Amino acid sequence: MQKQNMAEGVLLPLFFRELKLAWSGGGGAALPVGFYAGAATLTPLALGPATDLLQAAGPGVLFISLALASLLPMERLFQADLEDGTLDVLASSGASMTGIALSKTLAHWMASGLPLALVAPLLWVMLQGPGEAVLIVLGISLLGGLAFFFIGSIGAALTAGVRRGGLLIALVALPLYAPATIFGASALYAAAEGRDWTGSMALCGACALVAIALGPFASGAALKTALD
Amino acid sequence: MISTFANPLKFMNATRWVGPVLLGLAVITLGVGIYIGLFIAPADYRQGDAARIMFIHVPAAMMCMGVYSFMVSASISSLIWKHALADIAGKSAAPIGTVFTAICLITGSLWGKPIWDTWWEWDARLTSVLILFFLYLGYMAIWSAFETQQKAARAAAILCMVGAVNIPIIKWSVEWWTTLHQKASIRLADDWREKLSKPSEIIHSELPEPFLSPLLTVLVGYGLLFGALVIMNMRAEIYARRAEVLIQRRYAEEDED
Amino acid sequence: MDKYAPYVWSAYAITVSLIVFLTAFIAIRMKNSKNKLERLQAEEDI
Amino acid sequence: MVNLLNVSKISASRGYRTLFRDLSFSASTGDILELRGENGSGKSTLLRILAGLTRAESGSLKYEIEGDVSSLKFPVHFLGHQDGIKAQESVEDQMIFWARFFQADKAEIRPALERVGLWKRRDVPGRGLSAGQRRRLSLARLLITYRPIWLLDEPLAALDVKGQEIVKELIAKHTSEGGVVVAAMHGHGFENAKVIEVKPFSKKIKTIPTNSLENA
Repeated sequence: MQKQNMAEGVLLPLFFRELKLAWSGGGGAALPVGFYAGAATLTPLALGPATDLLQAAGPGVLFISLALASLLPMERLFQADLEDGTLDVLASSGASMTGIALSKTLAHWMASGLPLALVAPLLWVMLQGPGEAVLIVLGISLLGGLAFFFIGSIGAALTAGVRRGGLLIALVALPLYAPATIFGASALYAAAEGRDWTGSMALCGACALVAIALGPFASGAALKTALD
Repeated sequence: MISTFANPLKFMNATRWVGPVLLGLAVITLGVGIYIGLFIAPADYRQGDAARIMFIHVPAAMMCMGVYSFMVSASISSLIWKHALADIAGKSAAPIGTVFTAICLITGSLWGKPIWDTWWEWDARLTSVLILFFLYLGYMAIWSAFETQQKAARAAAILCMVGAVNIPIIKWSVEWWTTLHQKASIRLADDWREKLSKPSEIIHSELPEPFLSPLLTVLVGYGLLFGALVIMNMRAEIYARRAEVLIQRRYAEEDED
Repeated sequence: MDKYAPYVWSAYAITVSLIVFLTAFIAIRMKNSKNKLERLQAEEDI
Repeated sequence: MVNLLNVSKISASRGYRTLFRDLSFSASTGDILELRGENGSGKSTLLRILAGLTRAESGSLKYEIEGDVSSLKFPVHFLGHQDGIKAQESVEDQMIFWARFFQADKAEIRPALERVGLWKRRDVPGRGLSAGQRRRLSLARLLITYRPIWLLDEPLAALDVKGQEIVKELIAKHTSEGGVVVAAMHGHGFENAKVIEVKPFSKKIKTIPTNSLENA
């Protein structure tokens, strides 16, 4: 057998399987998207339909709902594989735990994080956001979603061995969501008010990159603990 | 687990008297600091007596960062060097750090009311301390989430280090956030805000002399208090774990007979 | 003390009481787990 | 005889209970090792240590493998209590995934499934399989790529007589080809197996090491 590169040879099949499972299992992306749309729709009911009020609160509510919607699929991210023994086989094959965490989290982001970002512009317009900023909103929601998923995955890995770890993931992850929320929401507001949004978006992108770099490394270590 | 608890024996013997002694010293120092702060130190010419809250607020802010870095070093030695006592130290320090953070937030808000006329001022430092408060809660929640202490120790250590990496990012982003939403209205205590912006500056007597001594005394008092309480908490934790060993052996006994 | 006295007093009072509660909590925890251990060890020798 | 597996002075604990201490053994090509001990004595933990999943408290573990087994550095197949079967994926899809993951040739799937008698059920999803069938499917995973050391936790459990026959034949074939099988057994074992007793560390030993937690 020729020596295949470990990463591409091992992690790609895992990525595609995770993608298929995440998409098919339990309504796939519909759940987080349903929650996200629901949260955004409640806002006008709470604040009243006045346009200027919605424009003031809209971007903030949108980004916070994105953060909370990203937390939803976290509990089953690693717990499912830990419980049915798949993680034992993956780990005992010698593949790197960081690699496993990276491909699983990325697959779950594509299965449910990506649809969230695709729905964001729709909700943006619904909350009286300016139409021309729609593409920017998509970009910011993609980056923000990535940051939320990869930081959330650390919480998911830490609580994989714990019964009903869902709430614990939120408590662990939310303080770490602060930077991404600050930069993402300010980019949205800049887009809404026609100001220069590139700076904030770049910082939000930076948060995403830090999360992608730090997340799988910490999740891998946490999974080793859960397997022990 | 036998070998990895090699040094609790040394720790328990060494610290038999250290806890109470440190506690006594802490009580005295804090008493003196508070007395000076309340009665001896002159009132601030602009803030009046409200400035006295600073003597307990600023040291508390320093302590909650100090205790967190203590926990980070405990996590590192627990995870990387497998030092047995380290995870006990981390777990024991967390509640003390949480109380200091709570003191900092409460006194900050009580000080804000007379000066900034609101119970909660979204000031960059106060907001960072608030986020740090949630990091403490998450750390303690992780400890209580696991049945076996070994798993809890490693998970908590990982979370603590992830938190440590994120604290500077959070601090910077919150600072950036406050400049973004800088309110136009002037504040009565503006010059105080700038003075207090960097705790380290205060140590180099940026403040006039009479204000420095109570603040430093209280800080030393808090430090001694932390030393005493973390040692006492660690002893409590070791007693609890030794009891757990005996209990678990009881399960084993049942199986055998 | 001038008009801000209530804030100052409550700040110091809360700080001191939090510290007292924390110290008491830890001291009691230490005593309880020590007693529990001694009880278990006593039963162990029988 | 080259030693594929060398274990020296391994000790492990579960929570604070010490499971076993200073266990040493080695296995060379063609050996079957049988871990025997009551429930909770640490058989499964020992297997997980050999699989690199659990960290032993002390002691050392060495694998000596010549030649290139596969690009993955761990020359081990692990079959734990749970079977690692996904409920919503069909038998064949799961095997396709494992073939890709272990970088094995897809042509191996059919013979492997036939060998464990599941080829006719290849389109049945995981939830449609009985416990015995699920066990046999996870066994098929071991057949699609060659790994010298098999670590099997209760390989005969949940299997009907036919299933147990298949397992015994597979193990015999694997060891005859120079592989090693380490199995945690509950009841009856294999004929020519080397038995390793996993006795729980009993506290009856009076001299508890001074540095231990007991008298800290």
